[in-house]
Amino acid sequence: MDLDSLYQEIILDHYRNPHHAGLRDPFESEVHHVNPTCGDEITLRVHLDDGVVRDVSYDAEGCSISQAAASVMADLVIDKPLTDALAKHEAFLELMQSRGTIEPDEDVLEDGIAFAGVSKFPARVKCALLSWMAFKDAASTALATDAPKEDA
Amino acid sequence: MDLDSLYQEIILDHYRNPHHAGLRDPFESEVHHVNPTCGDEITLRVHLDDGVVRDVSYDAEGCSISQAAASVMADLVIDKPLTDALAKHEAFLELMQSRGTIEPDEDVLEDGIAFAGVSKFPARVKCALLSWMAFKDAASTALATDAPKEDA
Amino acid sequence: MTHDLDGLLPGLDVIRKDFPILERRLADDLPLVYLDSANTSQKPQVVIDSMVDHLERHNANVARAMHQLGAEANEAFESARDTVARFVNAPSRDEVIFTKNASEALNLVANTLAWADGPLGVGEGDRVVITEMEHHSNIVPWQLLTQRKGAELRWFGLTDDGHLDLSNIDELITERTKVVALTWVSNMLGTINPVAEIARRAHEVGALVVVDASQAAPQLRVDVQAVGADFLAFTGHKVTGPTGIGVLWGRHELLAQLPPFLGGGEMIETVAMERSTYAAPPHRFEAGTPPIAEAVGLATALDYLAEIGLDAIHRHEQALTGHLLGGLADIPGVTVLGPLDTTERGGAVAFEIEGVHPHDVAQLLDSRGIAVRAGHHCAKPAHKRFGVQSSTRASSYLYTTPSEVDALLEGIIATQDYFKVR
Amino acid sequence: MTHDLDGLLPGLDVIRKDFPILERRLADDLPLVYLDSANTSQKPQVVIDSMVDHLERHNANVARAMHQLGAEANEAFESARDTVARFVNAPSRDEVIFTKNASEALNLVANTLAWADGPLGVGEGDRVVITEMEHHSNIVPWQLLTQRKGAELRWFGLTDDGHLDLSNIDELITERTKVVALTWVSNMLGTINPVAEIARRAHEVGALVVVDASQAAPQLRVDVQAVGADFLAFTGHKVTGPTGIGVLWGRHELLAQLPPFLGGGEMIETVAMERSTYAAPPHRFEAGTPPIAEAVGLATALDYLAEIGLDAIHRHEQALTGHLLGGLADIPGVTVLGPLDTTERGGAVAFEIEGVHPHDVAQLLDSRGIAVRAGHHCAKPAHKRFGVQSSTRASSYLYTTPSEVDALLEGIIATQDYFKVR
Ligand SMILES: Cc1ncc(COP(=O)(O)O)c(C=O)c1O
Ligand SMILES: Cc1ncc(COP(=O)(O)O)c(C=O)c1O
Repeated sequence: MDLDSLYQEIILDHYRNPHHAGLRDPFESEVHHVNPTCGDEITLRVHLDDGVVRDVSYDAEGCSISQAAASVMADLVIDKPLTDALAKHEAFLELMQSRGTIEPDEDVLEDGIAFAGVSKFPARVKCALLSWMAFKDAASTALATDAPKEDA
Repeated sequence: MDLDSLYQEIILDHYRNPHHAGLRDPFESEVHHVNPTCGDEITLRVHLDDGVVRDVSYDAEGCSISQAAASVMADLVIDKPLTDALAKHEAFLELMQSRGTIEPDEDVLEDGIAFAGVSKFPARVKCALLSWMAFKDAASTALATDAPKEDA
Repeated sequence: MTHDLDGLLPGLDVIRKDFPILERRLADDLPLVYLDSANTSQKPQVVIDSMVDHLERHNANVARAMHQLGAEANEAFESARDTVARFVNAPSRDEVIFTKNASEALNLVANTLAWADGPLGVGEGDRVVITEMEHHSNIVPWQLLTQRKGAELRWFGLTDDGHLDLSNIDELITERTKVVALTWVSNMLGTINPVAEIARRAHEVGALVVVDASQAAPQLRVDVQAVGADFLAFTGHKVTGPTGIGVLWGRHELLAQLPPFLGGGEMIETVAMERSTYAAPPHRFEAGTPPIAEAVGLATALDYLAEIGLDAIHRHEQALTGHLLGGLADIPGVTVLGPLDTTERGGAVAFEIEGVHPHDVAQLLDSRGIAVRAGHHCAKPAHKRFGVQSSTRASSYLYTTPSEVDALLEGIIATQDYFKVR
Repeated sequence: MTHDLDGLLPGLDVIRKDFPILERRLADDLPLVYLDSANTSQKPQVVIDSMVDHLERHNANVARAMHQLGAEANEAFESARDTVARFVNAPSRDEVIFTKNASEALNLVANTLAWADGPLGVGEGDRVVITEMEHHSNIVPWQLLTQRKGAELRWFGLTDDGHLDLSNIDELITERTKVVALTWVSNMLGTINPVAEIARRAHEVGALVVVDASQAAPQLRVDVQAVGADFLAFTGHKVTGPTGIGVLWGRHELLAQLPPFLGGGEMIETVAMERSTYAAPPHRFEAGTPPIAEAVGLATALDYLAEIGLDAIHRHEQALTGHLLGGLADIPGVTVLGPLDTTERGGAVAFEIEGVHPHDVAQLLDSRGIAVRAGHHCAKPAHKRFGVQSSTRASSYLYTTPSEVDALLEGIIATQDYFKVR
């Protein structure tokens, strides 16, 4: 079993020093997501402004994979237009469901490419997706608030 | 499979011409018993007087075994002291549970000995016992009514 | 008698070899003639083997286990859900709930509707409509629901030839009707009901449609979308799968609104001592360790049926049923309960023999190695409707041969002889 | 390390040969070290074979079938009930109800108490007492019951060393208390609770005692009379039996007073469209086709355990647990949750490794072929009580060897190395 492909150094680095962790103001929406199987939890806030993800802040409890994924996700989406952020989510989701068959695009996923190995461990895919699911959920709620500006 | 040991001529005779069938007055108690598995039913009345089973009348719907058993049972208990009737019930029950290992006592069970073969067909034992269970149930209710006299 | 009926499954001999029990010898070394498939079906070797392989090589608990065996067991269990979803043409795999049998599936719907707040809840003055030909498992849950909630239970009656009497449908299905629950195929009369048409009428008044497909799933192509059901239940042991497992399919939008059924492991999102939140469907409705090896066996069974083809199985059943109905019509003193036209019925045929009680019929047939069912077949009201307390029922399946039907016909004549009613 | 611990089962090598899965090779051709038996146990060949034999030779529906296969299946199913009754020392076989798992058994009690009229019914202002170490399956049913009926839910807290905190027992168990539901052995902490003593106290105020024996039945001698329970539940898949079956034992006098749980076939006395009457226990509580092949497998499993002897199994578990606890104490950075004294606990040991999340521990161990469980083990409140979100749990059983425990201990050290926390 190729453990090192799961626990890439980049993942362990993010795990030990998660980026953008902690809950911050301002935010338009806050969600709480749980992985019922294992109990991993994340509280996540999104601050949208004019269709751009201005901030993602979170308080997460979970394994190295889920913690590192939250950190990488925040890196990837903060200060990006929401459409780009959601496209990255799609790319990450596709990577996770690939069972190791996809070569990830570093231009799109940056440090996220380190998770390619996770896709070969089906039981861990949920860990890697928890924060992304929370982000998507929070963003769509925030979007409702942000909507007038976006239309403008 | 020894069908003829199940369907003894005596049984088929009782089936075709059941004794004491029909519901009659007077009676102290009436019960309705069902075999939930197959739906066989019996409504049965008991008339007790001074500790003696004066009458057992019934309306039964069911297979040859259950119908014949009701007929034989009525023959056996009518005009007998209740204690004797219940002893016959015990003897019949024991015979039914014997899986063909008991030689029945004709002095006690009379035509009931024809049911010895039934005990080798576990699925049919319930049929043979339905009317006896109803009798026991009805008799114990009737006994409550009859009690003062018995004490006297 | 002829053995080359039109519509029989090609390779019937080979199919029979799939079922080890068909080689059983009974008392007096008689071969088994199993005509009780509507009660429970026999299992092909491949179903048994898949469960054995699971237990011997992949056994672990699901959902919770992180290790390799756990991943294998989980994969096997969840892919069984995919198989079921395909089998009933469900729009989403998350609409497939594993229960312990069809009865639990129907009770699940009745109970969650009793507990639901809001528009789905069944309460005082609401009406639930069933039919007089239901199996007890599609009667008692609705009696309990309506009694507990002060709602009203009504039902479609039956015509003399064993169909639903739809003449008063406008009176039964009204604005007050919240649920219409009915069987697709009767387990006693064999009748195939016009479920899609009734579902359409029920939906016009906003009622939910619960279809009991326990007898349909073994022999008809089940397409939940085509039939227009809101919920549909069937049971593993009648589709060549194991006991201990049943299926409830429900429309996701409805499942998402329903409260939990049983509480416990797997069905939660998070638990605190004071209160809990619940997982999304289907897990919300699957409390505790599910029937894992059974799901594996069920998936194998459904794949087995799909490979042979449900349309081909249905044709086979029709051919045999036609042969049986024809033979019964030729025996004086035998009356069939239910439709006589094979295009309107499934492969269960209930009948009476004048002068011989069904138990005695079954006993006589059993002494010849022929297994049929005698009794009320968990359909007392339908028996009552036809003025009988019980009946004898012969039911074929994909492994049944015309010569087995012939054996039954001969057995019936022998029964009449034995009891001297001929 | 020593392999001749006191109390190990004699002939452990032979016992291991009974379990085909123990020969499984995992990724990298590693042997399986299965330490997740509290989650689900592995199955001996004899259990698998008994189910195969049933399916290949005796399969039929029960209760209803008059034919030879039906009689055989019924006999097998009902004699499984006798076996269970013997296993728990039930005064009567009619007190044994087959459910789909332990969760259903516990929900059955909670639901029928919710629906019961008269003195057994739980209603507004009544109190139900549970404990903070319950499995979700013995929490959520009582939350649902008390919420639905306006009753009050209270619970025993836990001491720091993982025992029930009984200091406020007089405040918790009062005249208002209708039900005390608790686990005999904790699936997370391993704690063995003084159930008989608590049952005595509960009975003083007339409360009913519901014992969750899911973790006790695999490893302790269960005697429902000695323990003084009113209801007791356990699950087939943890006692080397199959999935899809559980057991509820209940005192007959109580079962006789309770209303039905699920409605359908088998649980009725008679059915009319307007209303139905119900069968006596146990059938009243077994709606629909029961888990027949599963009952056969369960009976074989219980006979298998009884033959080895529950006392011997318990000693074996204690020996291994002592060995594991000793080993864990020697590894810096490892903390055990639950009692450290083997005489007070069962064979499930939950622990934490400082600096490594349980999922990562389980993943590392899995890469060495060692199967443990990581997560909240369906006991979130107990984890919260100890300030942790999840833990790693190793659980042994009668087939576990001391070298497997050694492999775990080495694996833990390797985990610490891998994550550089040593
Ligand atoms: C203490 C305890 N209670 C109840 C259960 C539930 O058992 P099941 O999932 O088989 O219903 C379990 C096991 O998961 C358990 O460990
Ligand atoms: C029409 C119908 N509905 C429901 C059931 C109940 O199925 P189960 O006993 O598996 O719950 C049956 C079979 O017994 C049936 O024939």
